[in-house]
Amino acid sequence: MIEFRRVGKRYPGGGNDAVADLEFRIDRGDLVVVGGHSGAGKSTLLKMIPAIERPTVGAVLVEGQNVGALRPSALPFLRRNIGLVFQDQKLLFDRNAFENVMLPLAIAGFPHREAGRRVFAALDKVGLGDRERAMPSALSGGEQQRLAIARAVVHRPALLLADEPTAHLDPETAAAVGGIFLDFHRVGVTVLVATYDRSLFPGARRLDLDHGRLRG
Amino acid sequence: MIEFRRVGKRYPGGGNDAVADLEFRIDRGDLVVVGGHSGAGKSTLLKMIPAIERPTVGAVLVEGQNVGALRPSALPFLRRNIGLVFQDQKLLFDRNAFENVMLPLAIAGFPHREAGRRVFAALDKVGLGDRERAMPSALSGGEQQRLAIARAVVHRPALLLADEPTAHLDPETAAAVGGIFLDFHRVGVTVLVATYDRSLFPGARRLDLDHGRLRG
Amino acid sequence: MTALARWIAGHRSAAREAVRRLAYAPLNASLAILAMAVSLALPAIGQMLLGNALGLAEQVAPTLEISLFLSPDAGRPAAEQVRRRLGAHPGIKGIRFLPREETLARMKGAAGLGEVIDALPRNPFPDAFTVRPADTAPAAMDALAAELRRLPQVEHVQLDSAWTRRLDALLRLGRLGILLLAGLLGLGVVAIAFSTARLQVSTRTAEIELSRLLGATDAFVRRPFLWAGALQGLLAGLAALAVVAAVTFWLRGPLAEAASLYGLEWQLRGPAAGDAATVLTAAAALGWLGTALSLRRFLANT
Amino acid sequence: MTALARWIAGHRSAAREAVRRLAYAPLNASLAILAMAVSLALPAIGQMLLGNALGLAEQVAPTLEISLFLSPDAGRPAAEQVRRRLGAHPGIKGIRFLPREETLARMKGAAGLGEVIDALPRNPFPDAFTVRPADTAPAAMDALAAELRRLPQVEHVQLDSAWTRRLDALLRLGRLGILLLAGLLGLGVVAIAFSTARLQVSTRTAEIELSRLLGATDAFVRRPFLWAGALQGLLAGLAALAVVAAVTFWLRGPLAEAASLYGLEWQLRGPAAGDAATVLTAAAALGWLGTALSLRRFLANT
Ligand SMILES: Nc1ncnc2c1ncn2[C@@H]1O[C@H](COP(=O)(O)OP(=O)(O)OP(=O)(O)O)[C@@H](O)[C@H]1O
Ligand SMILES: Nc1ncnc2c1ncn2[C@@H]1O[C@H](COP(=O)(O)OP(=O)(O)OP(=O)(O)O)[C@@H](O)[C@H]1O
Ligand SMILES: [Mg+2]
Ligand SMILES: [Mg+2]
Repeated sequence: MIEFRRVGKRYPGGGNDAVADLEFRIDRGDLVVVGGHSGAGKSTLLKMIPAIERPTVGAVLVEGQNVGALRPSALPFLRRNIGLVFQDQKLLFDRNAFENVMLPLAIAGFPHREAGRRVFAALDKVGLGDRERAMPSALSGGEQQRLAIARAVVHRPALLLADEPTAHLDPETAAAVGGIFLDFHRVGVTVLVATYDRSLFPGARRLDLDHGRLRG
Repeated sequence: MIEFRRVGKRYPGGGNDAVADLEFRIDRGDLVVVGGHSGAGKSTLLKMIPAIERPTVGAVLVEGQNVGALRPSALPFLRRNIGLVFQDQKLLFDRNAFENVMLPLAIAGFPHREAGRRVFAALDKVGLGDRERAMPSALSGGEQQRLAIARAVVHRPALLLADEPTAHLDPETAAAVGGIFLDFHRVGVTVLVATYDRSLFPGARRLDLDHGRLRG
Repeated sequence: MTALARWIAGHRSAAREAVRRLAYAPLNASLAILAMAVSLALPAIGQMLLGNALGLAEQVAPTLEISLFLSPDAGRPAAEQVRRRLGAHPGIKGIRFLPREETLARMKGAAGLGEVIDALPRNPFPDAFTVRPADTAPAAMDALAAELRRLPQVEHVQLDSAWTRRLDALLRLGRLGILLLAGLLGLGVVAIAFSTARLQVSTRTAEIELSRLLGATDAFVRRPFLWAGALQGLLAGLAALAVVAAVTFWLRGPLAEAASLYGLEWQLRGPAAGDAATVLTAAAALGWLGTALSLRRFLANT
Repeated sequence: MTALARWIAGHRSAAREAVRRLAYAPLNASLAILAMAVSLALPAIGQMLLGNALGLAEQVAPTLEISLFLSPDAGRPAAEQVRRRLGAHPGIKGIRFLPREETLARMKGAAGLGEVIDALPRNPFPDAFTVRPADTAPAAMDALAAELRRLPQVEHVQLDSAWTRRLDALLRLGRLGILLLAGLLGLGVVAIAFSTARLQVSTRTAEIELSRLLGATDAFVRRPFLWAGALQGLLAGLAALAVVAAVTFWLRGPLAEAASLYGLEWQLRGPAAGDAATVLTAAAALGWLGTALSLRRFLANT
């Protein structure tokens, strides 16, 4: 499903390669944990899959498509099939929890009724079932993170990319959230998680980065 | 130095008390770890010390002053002596790393030259000595977090409040950052850290929250 | 869903979202609307005054006349003949005959001349005509006067060409002034519409960026902004019309008074329905356009 | 550091920061400056035209005259006596004597009257004066005319009161128009200055909030905004003056031509140095004020 072919990325103005020589394949339904020290290139790797960043060398293929070469008008259709948890969460602070989770459904043009049901289901799943009218600024750090996760899964994407989704969660809540990802994995969704907490995903395949290169 | 007297806080619009019945004392030079599940009230507790939030009942005393009752014009002088690491970091994305760390010194009216020296020293301490011209958006999640820590310590405050300062750091980097807090503790600075990673601060005093109340 | 139904549903929810945004920051929206309304109101007032001035000019036009004095010896039949020739002339819109007896009586009434006239042995005044030319441009009036001068029995043709030149200069000046005003304020409207849209875009950068990351098309991002821009323009247009109506109401009294001093029965009229519709359409279009320009810059940069 | 040195250092760095901010978003800044400049330019142009109109009125004022006709039997000595009394009158600014011989010669020149005058047994015209009243208000002129009517040997006093009323009505209309324009555009300037400041504040909300959390005083937060606002106002004022200069240059030709048709030698002058200074000061003050109002709202809410 996802293939990296000798992928390298150097940010404009950055002195070193953020990632280099990445070569691997991820099959449909895989569960992969991306590891490595701070600044190793985990976020960069994840961002190249929905073409948020494009490789400077090599090619990233998703379902056989070279996403780094996609026309801008083709990007929306790639991205609508992906669920994204951003490291900095990217919640909209002038929208309440419900509206934040609604956004991917609005973008995909879901009918209103059906969308509402899905939003409630997703909020329930992350333990925010009674907070749908709260603004993000009225949520604790961990609650905000769970809101971001609800938004990533609400449209039931075929591919889930999560960048440190449990950073702000206590061990118990983190385990519960990890369980959500495992559930999606179980029903056939491809899941990539960048995290330091490997214990949450026992048996997952590991991609460990060290200064931008795959280890081992 | 810090005293909570039967402190409770209910946010406007919030159904339950975020914290309740908090009663404790922290002496000058103490090192305290605040723990508890997501939504337990850790951030709320920390925010009441620099009067970012005010208690709805009880009193928070800092150096004998009831900070919840301070006039707005007295707040700046309270806050300038505190180093703050926010859970959401609050970096300025239109300023580079140097300027971000410079901000507390500019606010305190430090002479330009001396301020510059201090900024470089702080950036060095968190391992960003060569990134002073990078914009925050060009930093990885963990690098951003370290930048926020540099900003919190650059003016050498007598009191350090850090809300999950190692959430986005790999275990090694987290240990190094934990070491910074321990260093400050060693030279007499009072340190309060909200974190799930208690192993970083061995021997620290613990305040554990459960649904807004102190445990044990 | 068919493609059309999907398109309509998209616009419906974009319009809802636009209203929500305006209501969310009512002060910002009102300020922008106010600034645009002021800029729209001035040309609208200018247009209204111009329309009224044209109507007034129609009424005042008779003062652009040419006077024909016949020779004092010409009798009534000769005068009748001249009148027929004038009546048949295509360049002449109206004729007024001024018999010599009437002129004499009028001169007697003039201050300080009564005694003089009484002392005269006979009526020294000739029969006269005043004609209204169809074309009141200075050059056309000069040509017509020259032609009339060649008529038999016509001794003197008088044309107040200095006056027509003055009126012409005034009109040119007025047009220049309105041009200037329209130019300046057009600039102002464009600047305000554009920067209002920028403000709205800039307070929603995070939302736009996130939407694109989540797979929104440019059209999806653009739609609510365009609706909001057009809506804001429309409201500004309505406000501008209200200002014009207030100005009409306020100026009507003094202007009618001034006109009556010139012997004119004349009342200021408000803008015509067509003009009002034009203002509203232009306002909405401007709001839309400024927003579209702003968005193009922004979306190209991200 | 002394308190003063600290204060100055604070303002120095705030001013530096303000310039940095304007340079950081040059398009935003230019748009705001442009919109403000347009709104400032119109009243400035109005002021410039009004100043010129007043100068022109001084020149045209002599047409506001009262004519005195002596009795035809009054001799030169009687006329001389009247002239002395007129000269001593405090309500009279100037006198012109019109001897009866001159009037006769002029009347002969008038079209169609040569023959008539030649037929007269004697000069039917009286000696006459035209006087320029100090106060040209219609009521004052009426009173003066009534007083002059009572002088010995004065047979007729003529006062073109219809004309003075017309002029008065026109002047009132002009003032009303300028008032209207100034009111509308004043509103526009305030709206633009305020919303520009809002834009600048709203793009820096995060910075303001963070600064306060880190112990910034309100003054520290406010200073760079106020400097930026005043600076932007100043630049808008300069742009407005440039527009006024361009307009002066552009209108000078046509206006001088129009004036020459009325026999006036007159040239449009640009704004006086004092007026220019006023525009700049007002512009900077408005920019500062709009920003201060905006900040007050914002800082009170957070
Ligand atoms: N501004 C606010 N308005 C309303 N409720 C709030 C607000 N801030 C926090 N809360 C609520 O108060 C409770 C405590 O929040 P707090 O942020 O203190 O938790 P926390 O212990 O820091 O959690 P986390 O580890 O997830 O950051 C939570 O239930 C949260 O939803
Ligand atoms: N937009 C950018 N411009 C320049 N350099 C960048 C940019 N984004 C990331 N980098 C650099 O690329 C390297 C890898 O960054 P990346 O965000 O992929 O790391 P990471 O593994 O996610 O780290 P963390 O765990 O701290 O989030 C870092 O050195 C970072 O400074
Ligand atoms: Mg990262
Ligand atoms: Mg918290």
